Amino acid sequence: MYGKFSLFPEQASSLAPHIDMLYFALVAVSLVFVVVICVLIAVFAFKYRRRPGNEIAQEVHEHHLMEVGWSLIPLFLGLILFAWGAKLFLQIYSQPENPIEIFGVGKQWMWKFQHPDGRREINDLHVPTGRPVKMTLISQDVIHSFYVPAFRVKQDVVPMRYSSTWFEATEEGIYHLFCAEFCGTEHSRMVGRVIVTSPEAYQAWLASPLIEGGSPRDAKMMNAGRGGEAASMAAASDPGAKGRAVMEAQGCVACHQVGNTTLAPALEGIYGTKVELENGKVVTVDDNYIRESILQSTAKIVKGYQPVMPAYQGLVKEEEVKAVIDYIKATSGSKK
Amino acid sequence: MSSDANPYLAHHFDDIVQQHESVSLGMWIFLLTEIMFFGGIFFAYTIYRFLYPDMFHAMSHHLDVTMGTINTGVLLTSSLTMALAVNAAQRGMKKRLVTMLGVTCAAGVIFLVIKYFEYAHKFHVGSVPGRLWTFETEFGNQAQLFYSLYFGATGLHGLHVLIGVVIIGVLTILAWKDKLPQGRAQRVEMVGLYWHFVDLVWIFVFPLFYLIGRT
Amino acid sequence: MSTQAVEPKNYLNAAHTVRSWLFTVDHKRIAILYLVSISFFFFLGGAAAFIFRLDLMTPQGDLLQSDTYNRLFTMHGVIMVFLFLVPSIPATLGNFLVPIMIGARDLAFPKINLMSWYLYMAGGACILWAIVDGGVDTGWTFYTPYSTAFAKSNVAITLVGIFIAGFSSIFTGFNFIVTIHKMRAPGMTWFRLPLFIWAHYATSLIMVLATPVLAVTVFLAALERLFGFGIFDASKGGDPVLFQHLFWFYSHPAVYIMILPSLGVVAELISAFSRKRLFGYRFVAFSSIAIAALGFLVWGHHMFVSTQSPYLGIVFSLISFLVAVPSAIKVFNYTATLYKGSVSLDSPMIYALGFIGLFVIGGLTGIFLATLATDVHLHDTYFVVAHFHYIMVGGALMGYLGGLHFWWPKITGRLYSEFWAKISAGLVFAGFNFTFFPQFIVGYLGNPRRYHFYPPEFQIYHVMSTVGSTILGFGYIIPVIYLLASLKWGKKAPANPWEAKGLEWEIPSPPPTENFTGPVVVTEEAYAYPVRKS
Amino acid sequence: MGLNEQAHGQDHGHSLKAYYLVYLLLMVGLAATVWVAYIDLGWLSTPIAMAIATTKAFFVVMIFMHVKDATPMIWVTIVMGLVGLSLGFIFLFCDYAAR
Ligand code: HEA
Ligand code: HEA
Ligand code: HEC
Ligand code: CUA
Ligand SMILES: [Cu+2]
Repeated sequence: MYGKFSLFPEQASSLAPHIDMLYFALVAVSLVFVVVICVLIAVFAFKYRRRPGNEIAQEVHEHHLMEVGWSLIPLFLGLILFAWGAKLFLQIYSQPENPIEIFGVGKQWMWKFQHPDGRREINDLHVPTGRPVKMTLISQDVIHSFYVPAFRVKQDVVPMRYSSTWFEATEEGIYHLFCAEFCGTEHSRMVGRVIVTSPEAYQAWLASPLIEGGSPRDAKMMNAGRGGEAASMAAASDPGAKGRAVMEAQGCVACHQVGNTTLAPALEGIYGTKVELENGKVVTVDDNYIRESILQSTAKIVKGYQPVMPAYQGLVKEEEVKAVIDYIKATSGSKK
Repeated sequence: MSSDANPYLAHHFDDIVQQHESVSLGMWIFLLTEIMFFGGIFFAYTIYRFLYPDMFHAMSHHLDVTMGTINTGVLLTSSLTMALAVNAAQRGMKKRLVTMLGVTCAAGVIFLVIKYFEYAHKFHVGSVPGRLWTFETEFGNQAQLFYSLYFGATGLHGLHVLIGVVIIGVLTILAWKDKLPQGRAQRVEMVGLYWHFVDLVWIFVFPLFYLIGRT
Repeated sequence: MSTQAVEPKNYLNAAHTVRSWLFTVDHKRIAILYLVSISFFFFLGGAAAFIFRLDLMTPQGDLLQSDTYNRLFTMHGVIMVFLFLVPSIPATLGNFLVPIMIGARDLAFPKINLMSWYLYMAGGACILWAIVDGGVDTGWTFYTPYSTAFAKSNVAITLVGIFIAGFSSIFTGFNFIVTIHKMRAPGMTWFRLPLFIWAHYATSLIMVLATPVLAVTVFLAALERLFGFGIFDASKGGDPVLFQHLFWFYSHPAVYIMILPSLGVVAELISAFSRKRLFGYRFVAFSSIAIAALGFLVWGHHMFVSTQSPYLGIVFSLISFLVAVPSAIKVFNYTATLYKGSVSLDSPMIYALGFIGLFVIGGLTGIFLATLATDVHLHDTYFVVAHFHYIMVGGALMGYLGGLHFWWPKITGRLYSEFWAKISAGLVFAGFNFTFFPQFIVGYLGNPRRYHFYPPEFQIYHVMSTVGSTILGFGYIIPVIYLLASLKWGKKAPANPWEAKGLEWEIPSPPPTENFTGPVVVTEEAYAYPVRKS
Repeated sequence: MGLNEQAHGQDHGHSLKAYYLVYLLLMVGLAATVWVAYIDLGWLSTPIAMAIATTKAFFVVMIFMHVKDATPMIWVTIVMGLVGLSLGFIFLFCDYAAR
């Protein structure tokens, strides 16, 4: 666990044993090649060392078959390893079943996480065992990278679109959370802890008062980083309420009126549906589309409307955007 | 090595054919690097146009088609005169060489002057990306992407024109002073290749920036 | 100096003024200019590494501030890649040997060759200036938007330096291509060329095709940094990941710019010290071209977790595996050359054999990274650092040192102390493994790279690494001493001290200014060593 | 010197007419590009514009730049450039299209 000397990192996710297996296979293949080549070099260098009677090399015939043969071996082995790696990779990029969705924002130099019920924490991430956790990640400034070695997952966190990854913790414990992409002065301080507990303990933690689970310093930063009044009004129980509050605070409702689509299209219920755009293309409404519609509102114009919506880039916080998305999702009633 | 006597033969070549072929292959490889150089910008262009087609169409309207068209005509004409200059050099026709080089150089200057007015207009209305940006469109900051690419592409191209103008200017003077005899025709030919390449880039820049979404 | 009088004219004693060096168009002298300058930058970059390695002795990094640490590794990476390893073999050994090996009097464009050195120095000066003026802290990869919008250091001037140095590399490349195509002596057919030439030909192709893309990329990044243009700026709808694409479009092929010449050198060394034609000549020759070509198709393997499309990631991974095949062909043929040879373990050969071992380890760990699922875990950890040091230091640099020792008598006309050469080769080999092997382990444990602070449980590996790098440092300083000493006290080198084959060994050491005194006609295959029937 | 020089210069002597023809074609092409831009061709307009531009480029390269009579090596060089370019376009486009 945390802080022990070891040669291999602990395996704490459902994925870790698979990755390690592949890793050991790679080690084995490499060892074979390294040993064979080094032994051959040593043997040849000794056996055919220059000495009286061996001043001149012996004649050797080249066989093309030999060349083909030793090209095919690495090709063949390589293809196996490639396929193995690609299969696991697709698994990493697949959508997990019924995950807990946690939202994370990376900024110089901290991690902020928000649990589905609105519970937030900084640099600590509580997750339960036995259930997939889907991380939706965004950066507020430069590129960061969400990295938990014990889970063998890493995902870059970029500023212009959501990226996501998932894991299913298997072992309770406390693990390192690193920022793996260089992001400036305190890059190596952009670290945290992943605290894996039993599902019951996780529920208990969710229900506990805010300060607990993080240091007082964290709590202060949390308040500082909070997205204005709108956010603080959010009730923990209703996932859409905070988003609705944001929309009122930001004045979105002036145009996006419930039940009135003359000024602007309805937002309620659109998640997961297909929207036709002014330029004839059809897009599916997902997290990235909604985020882009808010921040770069003119990138994609809905058919039948004018591009009058202001771009909110720099005006709303990532947490608030996420809240609006949650609101739209909640009103769409789908479990996406 | 009968050609040792050739005054234009550099010391390390065996004969003039070898020298000629080396120089022209060298020039082409240089142009190859230029292709990749401009390629980088066109890569970025493709991606952003794919991502933001509407914005590209709308922003293209703010470029001046008249000036762009005139400039294209100017460059195409200069390409012709350059080709004629190369021909004149190869045939040792001094007067014609000087005229053609002079016209080419002048065309380059005209191109730059027109470009200057286009740029000046952009500065005036504030459609220069970055700190000077004050351009109000419904696309907000996103429009800066288009102009960044526009200034990146036309700026680099303009720089190439400028370099070309200087080189051709020098050639004109050399030719005028009888320093470009037939035996040195390859110099003109190589500069010609460069100039045609600059023209080629513009042939693509023009429709891709000025002429999209005009309907 | 009574020897001076009897010494025959050669390129070194042809003239002695500073002017005669700074305005020389002789490819051999330009090679020397490059040799001196890249050595300077190597030690500068090495010194930076040594300082931050000392700092890494403790998890809390007690020696440096984080900002200083970041500046040091950036300076280390930028200098080592752009000012040392990319020009290393091509601009020194290549510059010196390419014309000689093909029987030409000079490169096709001697003045452009000189200009390339000046561009290199100008680029180097910009980068030095950036360092002296406070440094850069973006890493050698300059990822946006950190580099363009957030870094508070000298990014722009460094980018300008790289832009300029890039052109020096382009000019070297295109000079080589034209030279190899057009200036071969009569009888020097393509398949009589030494493999060193093939390797340089492949390298040059990469230089001319890939470097311009780097140039335009850093140009755009500099515009963004200086004037706030918005091509990679997310707040303007730009995509920072596009920068990574364009950067790696150059920088992956660039790693083959670094390794191919070294592979070429090693081919020469193995053949010379086995007194035997290189096994599978044609396969080795074409594998260079294959590596260069495939090298253009794999850049996305640096971006598996960057939000690049996973499907494209799979394509890039597959092609990365294909690159292993031509690399394997080389390694196997080199090894097979020893078989039934007459192997002599002189110091260049020790470097060459060390090269094979370390290159194989470096290459195979590259395979770990090209494997998608493992790269998700290993990306941006010390495992990557270990991978590329194995290839770049254990591989490319070893090959360079081997080549330098091999051709030193030809270049300077002096013999160095074989005893000290063997000692230092041993030190380099031992120190190197000591430094970088632990990094594989700490990398798999999850220590991210570019980390000033790290969790205490990783300390033991970092201490080993620092100790190793001290040994390694000595291994690099000793050659400087005995090589320089050889200039004054070394024995005169005969024309062919190793009894090797190749045009360069048929002319005096050091060679005369125009290399050959009469016309050259080649009648032999490459590596035409005598053989006895077994 | 004379001999080689002459051999080199000869085939260019007759090509003046070709130059003027190409120039005419370029100008027609320019007019066509602008004209086409103002008629509504839907998604086809960019491909058509590019086709015209490519045709123009083709003639500049072949006639003005004398590639028609160039050595194979120069052809190879040009093809290499085109291949290099396409690599960038293809891979980059695939990334953004498949995200
Ligand atoms: C000289 C420099 C050099 C060379 C030659 C290579 C060669 C290779 N590299 Fe490396 N690489 C770097 C320098 C180099 N690399 C650098 C500097 C970085 C980090 C950049 C940064 O982020 O700062 C890097 C990073 C890097 C990454 C990204 C890691 C990450 O950031 O996540 C990857 C991923 O695929 C990779 C793969 C490879 C592969 C597959 C090869 C192949 O070419 C290797 C082929 C050779 C062999 C395979 C060995 C011989 C073959 C055999 C003995 C046969 C047996 C083989 C099989 C069974 C397959 N490299
Ligand atoms: C050719 C390329 C090259 C070479 C030769 C080296 C050589 C070395 N490198 Fe480097 N390295 C890189 C290329 C190279 N490196 C790159 C590209 C990076 C990535 C940077 C980035 O992340 O952006 C990197 C990063 C890197 C890191 C990771 C830093 C981090 O991520 O936090 C480390 C850590 O140990 C390291 C160590 C070393 C060591 C110990 C050497 C040793 O081999 C050095 C030994 C040499 C000496 C010890 C010098 C001896 C001389 C003196 C001490 C005297 C000084 C005298 C004068 C100046 C006159 N390197
Ligand atoms: C000035 C009026 C106006 C304001 C204020 C406004 N919008 Fe809009 N919005 C529009 C119009 C008009 C459209 C349709 C055209 C388009 O796609 O840009 C739209 C489209 C959208 C869409 C895409 C809807 C779809 O059906 O695809 C989203 C999501 C959205 N707005 C969210 C918001 C949020 C969140 C806010 C506040 C932070 C907001 N809007 C403020 C006018 C407005
Ligand atoms: Cu955030 Cu590194
Ligand atoms: Cu790579």
